[in-house]
Amino acid sequence: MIQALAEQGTQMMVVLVLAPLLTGYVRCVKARLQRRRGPSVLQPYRDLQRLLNKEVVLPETSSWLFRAAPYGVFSATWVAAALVPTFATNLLFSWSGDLIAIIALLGTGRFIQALAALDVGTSFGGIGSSREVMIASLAEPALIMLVFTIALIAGTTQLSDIAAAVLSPTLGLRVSLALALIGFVIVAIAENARIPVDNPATHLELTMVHEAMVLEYSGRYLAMIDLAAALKLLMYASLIACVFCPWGLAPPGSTLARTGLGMAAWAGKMAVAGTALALFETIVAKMRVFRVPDFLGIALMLGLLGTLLLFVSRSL
Amino acid sequence: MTGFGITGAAIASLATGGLDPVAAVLLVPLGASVLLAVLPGYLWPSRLNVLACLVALLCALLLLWHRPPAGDYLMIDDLNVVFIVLNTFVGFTTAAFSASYIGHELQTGRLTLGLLRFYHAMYQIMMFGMNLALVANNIGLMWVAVELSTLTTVVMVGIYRTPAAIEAAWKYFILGSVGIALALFGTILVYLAARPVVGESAGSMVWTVLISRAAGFDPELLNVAFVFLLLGYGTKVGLAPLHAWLPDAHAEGPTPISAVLSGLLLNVALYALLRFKMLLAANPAALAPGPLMITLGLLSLIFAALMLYRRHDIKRLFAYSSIEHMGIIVFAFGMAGPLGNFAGLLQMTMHSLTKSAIFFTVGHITQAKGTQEMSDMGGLTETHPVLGWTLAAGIAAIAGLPPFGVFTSEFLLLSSTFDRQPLLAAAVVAGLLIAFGALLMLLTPVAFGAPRGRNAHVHASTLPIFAHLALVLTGGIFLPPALVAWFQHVAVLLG
Amino acid sequence: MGAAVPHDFAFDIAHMLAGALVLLSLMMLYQDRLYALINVLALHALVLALSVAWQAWVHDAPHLYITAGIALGFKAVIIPMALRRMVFRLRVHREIETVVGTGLTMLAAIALIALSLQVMLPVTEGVDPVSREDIALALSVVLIGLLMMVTRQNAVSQVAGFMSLENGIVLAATGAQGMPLVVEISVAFSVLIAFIVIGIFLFRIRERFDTVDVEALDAFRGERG
Amino acid sequence: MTVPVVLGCCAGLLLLAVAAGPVARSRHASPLIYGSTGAICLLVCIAALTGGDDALVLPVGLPWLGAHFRLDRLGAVFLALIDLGGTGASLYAIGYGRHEPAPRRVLPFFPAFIAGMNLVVVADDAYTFLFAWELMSLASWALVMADHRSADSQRAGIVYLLMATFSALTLLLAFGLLAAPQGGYAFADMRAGALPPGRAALVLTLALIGAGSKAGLMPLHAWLPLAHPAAPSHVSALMSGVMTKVAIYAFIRIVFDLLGPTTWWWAVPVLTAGGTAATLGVLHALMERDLKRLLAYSTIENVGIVFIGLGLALAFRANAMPAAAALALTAALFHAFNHMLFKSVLFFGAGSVLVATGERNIERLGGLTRVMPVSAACVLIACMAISALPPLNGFASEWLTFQTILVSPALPQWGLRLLVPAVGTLLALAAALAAACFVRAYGIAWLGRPRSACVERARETDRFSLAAMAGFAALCVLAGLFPGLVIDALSPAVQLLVGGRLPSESGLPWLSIEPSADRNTSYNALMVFVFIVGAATTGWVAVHRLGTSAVRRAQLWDCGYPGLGPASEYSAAGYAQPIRRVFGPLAFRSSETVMMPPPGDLSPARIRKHLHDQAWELLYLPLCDAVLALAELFNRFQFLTIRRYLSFVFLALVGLLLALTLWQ
Repeated sequence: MIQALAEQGTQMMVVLVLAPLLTGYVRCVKARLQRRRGPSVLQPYRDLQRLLNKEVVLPETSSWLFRAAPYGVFSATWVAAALVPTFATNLLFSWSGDLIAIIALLGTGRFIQALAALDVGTSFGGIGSSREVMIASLAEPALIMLVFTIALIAGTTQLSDIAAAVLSPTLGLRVSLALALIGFVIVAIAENARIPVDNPATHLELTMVHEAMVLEYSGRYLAMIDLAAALKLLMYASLIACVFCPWGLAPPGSTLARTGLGMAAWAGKMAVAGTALALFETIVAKMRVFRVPDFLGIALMLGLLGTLLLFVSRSL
Repeated sequence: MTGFGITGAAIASLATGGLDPVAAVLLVPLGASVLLAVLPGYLWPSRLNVLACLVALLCALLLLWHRPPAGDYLMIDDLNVVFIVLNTFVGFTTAAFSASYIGHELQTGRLTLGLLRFYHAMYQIMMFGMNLALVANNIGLMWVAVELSTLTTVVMVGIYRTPAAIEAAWKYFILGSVGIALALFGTILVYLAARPVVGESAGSMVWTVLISRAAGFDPELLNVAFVFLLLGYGTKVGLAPLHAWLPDAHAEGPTPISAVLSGLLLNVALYALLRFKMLLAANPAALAPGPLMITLGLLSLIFAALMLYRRHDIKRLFAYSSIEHMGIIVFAFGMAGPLGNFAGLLQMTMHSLTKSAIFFTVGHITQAKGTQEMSDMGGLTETHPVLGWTLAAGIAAIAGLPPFGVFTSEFLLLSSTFDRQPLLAAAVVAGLLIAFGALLMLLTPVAFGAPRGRNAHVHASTLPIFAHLALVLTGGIFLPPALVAWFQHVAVLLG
Repeated sequence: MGAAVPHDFAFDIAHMLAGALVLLSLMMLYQDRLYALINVLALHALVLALSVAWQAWVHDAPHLYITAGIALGFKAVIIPMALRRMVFRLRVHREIETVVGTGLTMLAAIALIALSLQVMLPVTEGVDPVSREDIALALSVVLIGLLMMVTRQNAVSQVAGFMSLENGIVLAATGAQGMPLVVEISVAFSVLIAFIVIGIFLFRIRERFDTVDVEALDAFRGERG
Repeated sequence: MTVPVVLGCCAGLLLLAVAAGPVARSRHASPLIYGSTGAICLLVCIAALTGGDDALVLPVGLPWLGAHFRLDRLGAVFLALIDLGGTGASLYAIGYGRHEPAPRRVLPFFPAFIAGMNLVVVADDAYTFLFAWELMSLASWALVMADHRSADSQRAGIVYLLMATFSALTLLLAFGLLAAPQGGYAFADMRAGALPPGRAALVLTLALIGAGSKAGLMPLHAWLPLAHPAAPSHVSALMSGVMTKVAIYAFIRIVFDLLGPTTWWWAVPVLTAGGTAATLGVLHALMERDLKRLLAYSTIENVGIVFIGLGLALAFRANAMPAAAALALTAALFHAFNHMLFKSVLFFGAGSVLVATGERNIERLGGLTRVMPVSAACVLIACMAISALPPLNGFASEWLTFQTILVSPALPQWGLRLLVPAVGTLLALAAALAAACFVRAYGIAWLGRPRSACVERARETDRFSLAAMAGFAALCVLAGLFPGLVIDALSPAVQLLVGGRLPSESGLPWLSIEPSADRNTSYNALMVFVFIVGAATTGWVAVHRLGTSAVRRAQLWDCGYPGLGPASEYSAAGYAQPIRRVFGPLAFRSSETVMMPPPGDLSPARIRKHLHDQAWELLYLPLCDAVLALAELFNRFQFLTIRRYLSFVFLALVGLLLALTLWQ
């Protein structure tokens, strides 16, 4: 019991602490790919530190919701991240939410964020918020479709069991899983406001989505939001890892060494994911906002296709 | 001569069986008409008119308990006992309504005192004619009575002497006469069919005799007869395409007469038709009149429903709605079966109560607004709350919405029809919806919205209206067992 | 009295009279002058009176004499006179405008006669031959009368049509032997016709039934909008 | 003993309605009437929850039948739902009713409306059922006509009453089929009798049309967005939150209870209708600017979600999979209950806004959170609940629906196996769009800067209204945190209808819910909530420990353009534009035209968007045109000459004689 609690606690802390690292790592790799030296991997931590020590400049038009929102976004994202098995399965509280619940939790975060963007009553907040909900309204069905595919294979939406099912020898290599993987990646890119859907580094009003929502934030609030974004990225990475390559996940109640092994495996996967993301972002260009639906439509199609193929293979 | 014969019979029965309520129901209006023809002034004649109708009603109510045996000329049975009571009742309430209505007409000078005498006398004669048609035990006599009521109503429709009124009366008169003639031909054929069985005697046109021996009649001859009767009496019922007289007669006559026309006269004609339908039902070999009645009924329903949309004149609107309901009723009897016939009878009762109540309301509204054009009325629920809301209630009732009685009959009709003839039921539903849509579209601005037109104060005699609506309401919630028993018995006889 | 007449002879006479009625109806259709029409109408009523009287004589039903009398006095004399006066007074011009050509109406009338025979004869095997004939021919008279009312655009000729229709019905009523209330019915009908004629006088209905005063009517019929 | 109590209460309500007419003028009438209505509703609610099954026959109604009343578990569930909603609405109205311009047009009909809905649920024969059904429609129609001078209300009233009659007649036909020719109108007889498959399918269709048009399924929804907003807000809450549920009850009663065994393909139309309504409804809501119309459209969406659940239940029931069927039905009922809660709060909020600002167009609102903080908080909770966000109740029910969809691969029929995932996608789409819709609604109306002067005048609403809103918002939270309790409360009804039930949830550790025993998928709202609160506090504490907590109020930065007026705020139309671009062409055949001034011309460029309500344009308008054209055609018969009319008689006679001769 104590150990389980400890595992859960460590997992939560670990994701929280390591989230900025992944972001920093991605930036660093990108810089290298662009033949720049770029900031150090630890730069995000320094940014957080700086933001925390700055005073908050609060628009006088803002209401209580504006101030509460960052904590809401942060906590929702963090809980979602905490429910994803990173280095160990069957964590103590893993049953308190399945894949759908995790998606919905991220939805909660997005909801609050979009509201906060409207709260101050600027045109930029409006732009970002409306684009955000448009993207989400397409990403969510796609995600559900993918979840459906996976659930068909694993027979459940509980992540630990999905991991176990994918690991089980009975399940051979499946086309639909590959399709689901691609779909998942597309959705993850869209949800994390990465290129080509959005550019985390731009402040061009025509292009920005996520950044436009948080323009008015400063100081510790901005810190919370950035941390939440980083958490989200890490969460998606580990979600994909846990669903599509769950190797090395430590079973419940395993020894410290086994847990350590799990940690190492997870760190490896994250590194691979980060590198892949950086590579992808360097080779593709940002697309126009109204091309995004087509991009996400691909994910939806992939989900449906996966389901159909699965039915076919089942019926054989 | 006819009247003579009947009077004789009545007197004879008076001599034999003490005060025979049946005879009284006929004699009271006759006597009253004579009195009213000579009595001058407004106040007393109108009161006498009401009183006479009240007495007739009381006599009719006596029939509910003590039912005299059927004679050669008159009879009371489960079918007509209800309608005679209904007839006298609506006659009474209409008289009460007309008392206040006519008063207003005198003030506005649309009627003179001389015309008033004529009006009251004719009113009583009309009541006499309709009562006679209902209690007649002789198909020839019934025919004469129906013609009598036609003639009286014709002159009353034309009483305003406006070109429109005269034209309406004329149209009514001509079409009615032709219809009557056809009905008579049918009656003769029925006699021909009966003669070989019953033999040449005075009894060979007596209804009770006919129905008891009907099984032996020549079926083909009965069929031909029924065609003539359907068209003849159907003209008076107002079935499309024989309906043409009805809307104008309703629109141009005094409103009490519109109420009587819709509430009673159509019923009387329909009653005559039912009598002959019973004959056919009693004769196994005769072809079922169902298809004919269903066709005419549906035709009238749909036709009237569509005609509603383009109306400007509120009275003509409700006249068409009467055609629509007659269509439903005839359809119901055409569908037959215990439920269908029961529904038809109930619809007849409820419709006459509701429609006359509506015409009472409309009468007062037109007097308050000084016009019959719906475009000049509006926001009645604000300016005349009582009239406005009673109109709304009346529309709900006539449209067959609960808690009113029409709902019961339409419920029975549709649910029993759809099981046998889905398409026909669907057609009826379509007709009902079309009609209801028209009523809503045209009357919502009349009852609601911003007030329009002039708002004269009017002494509305609301008691008759409320009495009718209350009865219709009870009909929707609780039907007295005796009534149900009679209707069920008649429904069986109707086949 | 009477009643000693051999049956077939009685039948022949009745048959002849009824046939004559139908013939007269056809002649009415054929007329194109109002006065001539009225004459034929009177003749029609006369023949009716004869046939009713004959029925009364044959079946020794005295009350039918009343009906015959009415037919003779009222329909064969009074009404035609009234109509003549009307034509004179109202200055109805003497032609009869027809809706459908005379020839066509004649054909239609023939067809109607055929129809009525076709309808009636098969269904009346049960009844005795006289009534059978009478009823069938009466129906054709009725139908022709109705046809006349619909194809003539002239008040007088429409009255004539209605009267011939009504004659047909009386013929049927008397033909159906032993039918009670025949007298009452014929009385009632006479009242009806009287009403019509009076009405025409009263309301000065010149050309057609449906115009009392055309200009006045458009106002009230104006639910076109 | 329950049914007599309920009937007594209904009688009481009707008496109130009668009494309300005369006294409505007086100042104390409205609190009195609403107060007693609320009390009676509460009483019925308690009776429904505590009482047992029981039946009663009164000697009224159809003569040889009598009026049958019966309360079973299903009825009890809906009775509780109705009267809970009724209580809330009455409580709200105690305060809201003061602002009523014409109380005489509202007070008498409000209790009658509630009485009608209650009677529908306890009715046990077709006549009584339809009687109560029409009573409900009529009373609500009168309430829609409350503001009778406005042309919109009149139009709404006409369309509404017509559609209501249509649905009643359709149900009447359905009952006509169910009652055998000898007229067994009592529900007991209908249950006993078995129908041939063809007729059963016909009954299903009729029930779907009849109940669906009342519940607002597309394309029979046309009356709903007109009528619900036209009524006073507490009535809108009742119509949207409760009356649609009565329609759903009617569908369940007929299809699941009276109709007997089901065939698998019956699920197809229900699922399709549900999916369409869910998606199109929320898309319409997204395009809407009128706050109450927006809510009405979102009602259509939620009804669609409920019908998806019902369709799934039918599918599983037909394949004898009671556990899955129970899951689906539970999800549907649960969502119906939730929708009653949050939709009521939302309409209450809309009403408060209307009272405070006199404005329903969200383009002219904004910044209400500062002037009406409590209402703002309640409405925010409701918005999050209706957007299906954990840990609130909306998510709990939609989560159950998704779980049902995940069971669907077990279905044997290919058609269903392929249809259900598609419907699932539609459901997810609807959920995401709902979130977008309510971000827009709340963000534009309540947040940001005031867009018009009407907001400055605004004040917080009275305490009764606040109590009603806060109470229901709290219920939203509770039902979200302890879904197990609700599910267990629904189980008897589910058991009754599909012969299976969910495993008892109250036994599970930490009150988590687990839809099916074999697949250990679970969701624990309470735990998630605790986690979120914990995380938030941790974050807050940590931040204030590690960094400063200094705050400086300053002007908007606005990307370097401060001092722009509220006109520069994002408008509701602009907010919906991206989604309109994506879904509009399909859903509304929408198009945009931009009018650019020529170079050098300083006049502003204009953009005009064209949206088409396809239901109107493809179904209703053609119908109306056809009827009117026919009317025009027939109207000629009014103006013929007597001779022509006579010729009709003549032709009819000849025709019939010919027919007769040919016949014989």
